[in-house]
Amino acid sequence: MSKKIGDVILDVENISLRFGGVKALTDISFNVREHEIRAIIGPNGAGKSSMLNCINGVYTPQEGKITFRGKTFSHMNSRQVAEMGVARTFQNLALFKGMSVIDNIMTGRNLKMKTNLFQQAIRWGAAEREESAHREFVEHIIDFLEIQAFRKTPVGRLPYGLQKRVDLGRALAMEPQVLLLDEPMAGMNVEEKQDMCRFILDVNDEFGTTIVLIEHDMGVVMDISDRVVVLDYGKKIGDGAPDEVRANEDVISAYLGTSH
Amino acid sequence: QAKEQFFPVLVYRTGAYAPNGVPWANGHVDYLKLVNAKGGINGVKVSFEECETGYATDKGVECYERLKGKGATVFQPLSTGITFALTEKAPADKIPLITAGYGRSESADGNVFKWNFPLLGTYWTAADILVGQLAKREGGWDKLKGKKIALVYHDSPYGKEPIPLLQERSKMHGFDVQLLPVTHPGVEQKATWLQVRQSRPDYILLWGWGVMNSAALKEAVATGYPRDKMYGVWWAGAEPDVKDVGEGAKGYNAITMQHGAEPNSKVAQDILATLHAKGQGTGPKEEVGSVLYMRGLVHAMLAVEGVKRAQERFGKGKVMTGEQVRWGLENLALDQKKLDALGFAGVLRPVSTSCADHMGGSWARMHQWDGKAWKFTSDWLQADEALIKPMVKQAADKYAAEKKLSRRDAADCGS
Amino acid sequence: MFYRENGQFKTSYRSDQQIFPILQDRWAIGLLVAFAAIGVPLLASEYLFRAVLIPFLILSLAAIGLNILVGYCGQISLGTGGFMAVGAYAAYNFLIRVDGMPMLGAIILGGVCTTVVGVLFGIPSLRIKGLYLAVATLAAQFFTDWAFLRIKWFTNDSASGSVSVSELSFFGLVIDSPVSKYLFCLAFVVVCAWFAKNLVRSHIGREWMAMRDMDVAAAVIGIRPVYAKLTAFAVSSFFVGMAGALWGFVHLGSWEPAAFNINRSFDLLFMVIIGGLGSIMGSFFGAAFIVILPIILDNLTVAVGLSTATASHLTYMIFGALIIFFLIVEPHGLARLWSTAKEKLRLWPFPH
Amino acid sequence: MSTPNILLNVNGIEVIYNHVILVLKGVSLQVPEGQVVALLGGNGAGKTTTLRAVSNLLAGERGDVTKGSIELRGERIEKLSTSDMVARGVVQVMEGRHCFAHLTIEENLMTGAYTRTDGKAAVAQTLEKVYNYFPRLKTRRTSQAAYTSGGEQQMCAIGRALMANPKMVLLDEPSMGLAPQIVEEVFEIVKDLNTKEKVTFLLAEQNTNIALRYADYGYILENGRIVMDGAAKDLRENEDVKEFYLGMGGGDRKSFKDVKSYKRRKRWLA
Amino acid sequence: MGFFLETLFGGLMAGMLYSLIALGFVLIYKASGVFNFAQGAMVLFAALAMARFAEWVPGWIGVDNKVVVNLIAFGLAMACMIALAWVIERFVLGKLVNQEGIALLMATLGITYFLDGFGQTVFGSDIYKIDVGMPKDPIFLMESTFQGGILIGQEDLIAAGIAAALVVVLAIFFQKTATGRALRAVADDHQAAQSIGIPLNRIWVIVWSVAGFAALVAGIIWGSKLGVQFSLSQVALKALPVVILGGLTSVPGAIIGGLIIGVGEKLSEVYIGPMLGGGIEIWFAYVMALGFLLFRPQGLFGEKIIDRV
Ligand SMILES: Nc1ncnc2c1ncn2[C@@H]1O[C@H](COP(=O)(O)OP(=O)(O)OP(=O)(O)O)[C@@H](O)[C@H]1O
Ligand SMILES: Nc1ncnc2c1ncn2[C@@H]1O[C@H](COP(=O)(O)OP(=O)(O)OP(=O)(O)O)[C@@H](O)[C@H]1O
Ligand SMILES: [Mg+2]
Ligand SMILES: [Mg+2]
Repeated sequence: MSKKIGDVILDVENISLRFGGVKALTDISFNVREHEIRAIIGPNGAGKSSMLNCINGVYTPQEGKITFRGKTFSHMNSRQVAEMGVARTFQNLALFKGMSVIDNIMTGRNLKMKTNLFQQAIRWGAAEREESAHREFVEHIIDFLEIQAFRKTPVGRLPYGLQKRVDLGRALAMEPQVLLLDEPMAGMNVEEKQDMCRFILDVNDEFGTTIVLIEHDMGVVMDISDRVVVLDYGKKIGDGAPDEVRANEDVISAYLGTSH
Repeated sequence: QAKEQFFPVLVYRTGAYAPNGVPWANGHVDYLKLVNAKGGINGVKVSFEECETGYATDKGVECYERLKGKGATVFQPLSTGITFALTEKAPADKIPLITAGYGRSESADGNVFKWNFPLLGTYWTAADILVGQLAKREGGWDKLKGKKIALVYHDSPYGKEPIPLLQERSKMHGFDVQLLPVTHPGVEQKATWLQVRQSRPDYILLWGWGVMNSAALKEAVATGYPRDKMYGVWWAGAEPDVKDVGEGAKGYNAITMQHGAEPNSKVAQDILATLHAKGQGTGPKEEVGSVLYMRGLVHAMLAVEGVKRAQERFGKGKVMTGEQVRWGLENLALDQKKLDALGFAGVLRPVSTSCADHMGGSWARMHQWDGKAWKFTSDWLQADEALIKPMVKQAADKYAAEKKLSRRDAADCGS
Repeated sequence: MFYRENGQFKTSYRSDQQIFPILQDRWAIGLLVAFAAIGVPLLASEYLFRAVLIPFLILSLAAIGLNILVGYCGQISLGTGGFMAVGAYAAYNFLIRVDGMPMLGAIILGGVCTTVVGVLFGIPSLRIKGLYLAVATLAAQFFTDWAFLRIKWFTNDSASGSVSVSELSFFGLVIDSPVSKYLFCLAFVVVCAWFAKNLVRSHIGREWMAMRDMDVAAAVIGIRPVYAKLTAFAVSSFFVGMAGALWGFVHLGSWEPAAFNINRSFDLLFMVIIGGLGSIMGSFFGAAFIVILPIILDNLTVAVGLSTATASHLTYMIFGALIIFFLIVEPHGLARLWSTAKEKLRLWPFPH
Repeated sequence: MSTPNILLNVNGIEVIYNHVILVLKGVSLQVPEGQVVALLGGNGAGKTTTLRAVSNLLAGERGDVTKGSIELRGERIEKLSTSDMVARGVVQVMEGRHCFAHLTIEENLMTGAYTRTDGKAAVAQTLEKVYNYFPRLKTRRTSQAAYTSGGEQQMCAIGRALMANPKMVLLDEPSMGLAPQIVEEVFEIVKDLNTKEKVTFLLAEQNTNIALRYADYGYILENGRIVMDGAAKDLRENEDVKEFYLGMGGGDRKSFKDVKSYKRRKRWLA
Repeated sequence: MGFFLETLFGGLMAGMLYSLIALGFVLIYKASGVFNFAQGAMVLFAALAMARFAEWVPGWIGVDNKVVVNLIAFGLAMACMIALAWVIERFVLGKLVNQEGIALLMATLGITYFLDGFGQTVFGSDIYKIDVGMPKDPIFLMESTFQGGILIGQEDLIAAGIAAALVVVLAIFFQKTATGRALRAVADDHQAAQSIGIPLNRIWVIVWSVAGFAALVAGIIWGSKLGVQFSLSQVALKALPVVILGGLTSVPGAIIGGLIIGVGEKLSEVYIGPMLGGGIEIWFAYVMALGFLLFRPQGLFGEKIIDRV
């Protein structure tokens, strides 16, 4: 099935981010088109995660601006970004450890839940209906990610790989337009990576969700992404289709090494 | 039930106030043992049980409920906070409360506070006598004009009790009252004493409890405030308050609740002979006769005498109920002869209560710490009834109004 | 009877979202409440009511409130005693100053006032976290201790600063006997516990837990820290405030600020942690543990014939040791211990 | 070649978390001295748990070894503490980095040498060695660990373990979050230490491909049981392993784009 | 002016005394991530041990020389504190490795209860004296400049000196030595520290012993000021705002925090107190700490609280 890649939905222009003396990002620009899978790669400490953090308002870049669906901002708080339909997963798991899988994913629906405190306290009528409706949606995600068996387990007790799935589930629950994934496949074996790729492709296909993906597994990146940005020491050293990037000398020397 | 009159003993032998609570408890218990050793109350044996309150209100309430169930007929809460809470409960349970030398001052009005007995004196009488002493030292009430008296007090209902009276007196005689609260537990009083150094009051009244007293005296030493210008209430005038200040506290004065340290009194000697000699004493021998020990003992005696008086009316040799004990306490008539017979010669003055007067007398003396022991420095003193009576009545009326109570009528008084 | 969930299939999310999804649990709780409402009044003695059951119920309510803040939202508070005092004094003022104010109304309004104060003291939590916040909440404790002693208006100008209430009534029923007091508290607490349970399993509850577990991630999925934290402070204070009012009105009848001193705050924290952070049921366990254990120990040690002093020192030691013991056995509290036991029972007799 | 000494012998261990959750159901494995042994298996198979059991880090997770025995050079070690294990030369690199957040990278590395008694100079030498292995760490040496990137933290964790001059390293998912050439480097380091300094490795790895390339022997763990074991090169040729762990069912590597899930999955939007 | 200066000095001295107790908190927190509410109880316990041993020792060994007796008592009290540290590690902390901060905090409250009961059982619950020859008399400065001069307690001065010395030593220990580094590592992550072979049990015994030493010093100074009695454990409450203001993880912060709190609370009580009816210093100290925290949530010198995704 062919994807209809659309217009630019997210445009990052001249972003620079510093922490004291550390230049995490220097003058980075790139864009993301609707429905595409956009990969960001680069060596450790290149600034990939920082880039995502800038996009969804966790960090405030010193320079540059970000345009999302025609709206330009240099800083927004995380909630505003979330309201605009951007969700993300985290590199170092940021799940709610004490909560069950269901509850974790349900938090992803929070923006969509409207009942007030009093209705919730009484939990009759509206609150109950709302809860059930969202629960149903969440159960679909759980089925989809195949974590049914763990739905009531506190996530802290799950093995790492499953936690990654729950993280994805929580992001999916937001029904995002843009999904930022930070190394979703770290710590998985090939079979599991295949599954994960399947999930990502499915989301992308069927919802048309735009995906920004950070990943170190070149096999995955090359196979599923439409375009790739390469960062190194906070600078952009390559941008283009996977094959172009793979052929780029800078990228080879900085990141891929000779073995690939 | 066996023929025993049960006395609950609410004590605190642990925690912040243990150094003060322990001798009190020992004296109290020793006296009850002494009563038994002498054959009980007209043949009725005395039984008792201690309950540790730790000076905490909720534990006090628990103790009260527990010991009430065991047949208690009179309680002595030994804490202002517990007194307040029990004041609400006692009428329903028909158990009288003795709060000798503490509790709410207005509860001296038996017409409103039917079940409370602040025997021997309240904080208002204490404050009044103390101010009187200052007047005397200055050479008359009129000499107090323009003087400055600081009240260094425990920041709690206990510490605040004397304030209305002091303010009343200051209006009458034109002296200044400076209020210096010290937050519980009072281990750090530098700010207070800086203020003392700044305003240099002529006298300091110390209304502390526990460590606060000795800390205050030490700060007085450190700031050079003359100890002989400091006057403590009777809860700030015992051995634990000065013991480890030692020489530093020399000259410090305090009012007594009639008795002071009375190791030579007959009752103390009795206890030594009857109990301690046989190894049945409660605390260490040396403690017998110390100020707080004597206080515990006197308190026990009051309760026992209440029962004894009740027996006179309801039947000698019988176990009294709470209501009967209440009557006994309300009709106490401890004249000097009776007191002397009990071994309190020179320790106490007569106590006689009535329906209207639940205090039964407000005698007090002054004593002074000479560096090693407390020594009496005055003869018997008394508060000015004319001043205090109306204040008590007014406060009691306010309480009654709040509670929607009416004053007791003559019939009720007679019952 | 076997404790099994085999064969109980949930056919709707609604039924899976019940408070107690397992049938046996529902029965057990139903029976327990029924017993508490009918059986206990027939069996218990006055002492049990006044010294054990009533304080237990009221403190359970306060513990639920605190648990919402600490266990669910992760904001440690050492100022709970102070908030209880606010509830008690506010309710007192409503009762005496507003003509015809019913007791129930005063108690609820006391809770409302506490909510306001709680939110005020909660504002620093937006910036200060963890133990720093915990210590900082002592400001609330000491400030209220001071305010209710110093500001005469709160105590209706009582000379000593202590206040009292009398003639409690509830829709015309006079509440003075131990049984009626107990039933009143029971009803109050059951209703509040039900509200609390509903809240913590709704989306607001999940917001609180999300703040507790990982606040940055929570912000990224669109949870507003300000709203989540302040609602937790508000709801928590509301319950705590009402518990304070009940403590003053029903349990003590007359009180001074010392009735709500810092030890009360610590006790409540104990209850919440021993009972189980993030568990409504645990709040009850914790309250029972902290209220009843010292009483039992006191009685035991005295019964053994130790002197009061030794007995109470021993009580302290055993109490401290037991707290440590339970923390070691199960740092997540009695509630977790209970659910582990249930899990074992479910698997019994085949382990694992 | 004579069979090498068995350094570590895990014998039918069972591990239970929290008194109820049975995770390992009788795992046995041997690690011969001077070899690299890989422990493979999917998420939740129990790899981490096995390593924790060996290094005695279970207690902090409320886990218990309830059956079986673990021997190091013939000595039972279940009762020892983790620091005893380190003293015997066995160090674990924990999954998920676990750097000391407030310490700088260099301080992190230095704490790794806490148990060393061979003097400052030797420690400095090892530090230099670690910096040589991971030049990236040298540039970030003064940053607090919490503020370094995920990969840098991973390097820090590995480097820290090496600072102890271990005889045996338990590596838990060393490749996670590392850029490909660093992964390669890490395994080169493993090989280097293994051949030059005779360090024994037991590594839990998801990246089966690379693990089997560098390991001498492999165990495959599923659901708390060892389901297969064998020399690394044999495993690499095994058809099942190829299909499930190397993603090469039917010969060639399949594109991630094309893998159809063979497990029938319900479409979540249906 | 003279009075202002005197208040200021008074505040500084009081602050140093708080620092002494705050130090115990910081030590333990920095080295094990445990917020030790039992610090107050430890101060009391140490002081009780010191006071009672000083009372008993002459009877045991027949020596009456004050210096000798005090030294022996000090040694014995220190031995008690080390034993206590060992017991705490063995039976409490050792079993709570890797648990959340709040569980550890509660455990220390459990220790508080235990210690309170135990201390009073063994050593009694009366008031006892510690006499290490601290001068009690005030000295007056600048009597020529200000009427009445500026009063300073000699005892306070000595205490302040001791506190300052302790702080310097401990600060160096933490920043400059390998053990200090290991301690900080333990505070960050128990499990990781274990994994690289830091022997938690030994470390904890050491740290709690050092904290016990700090408690003993504090206990002696406060005890000779106040008399040794139960209320001594309450001074910990006065040290808490100091700890958070200075930063839970900073040894020098304990001193600076102490000075700020000390001065702030005395000035407020003396100058603002009378307007509000007095007794404000305790909550004022907390409010002041709160105010500072709003600007620096980790306290003035504390390590930044890290939350990173
Ligand atoms: N602390 C814990 N408490 C309870 N259960 C746990 C705990 N740690 C792990 N488990 C359970 O033990 C099982 C094995 O987990 P383990 O972490 O050993 O897997 P793993 O093979 O390392 O997986 P991964 O590759 O994802 O890291 C999992 O089902 C997990 O849920
Ligand atoms: N909050 C921060 N404070 C200080 N430095 C930071 C902060 N966040 C990131 N950095 C630094 O910025 C650089 C980029 O970090 P980032 O996490 O974006 O790398 P990355 O590309 O995601 O690397 P990896 O692949 O290892 O995850 C790193 O050197 C890191 O140390
Ligand atoms: Mg990253
Ligand atoms: Mg693992």
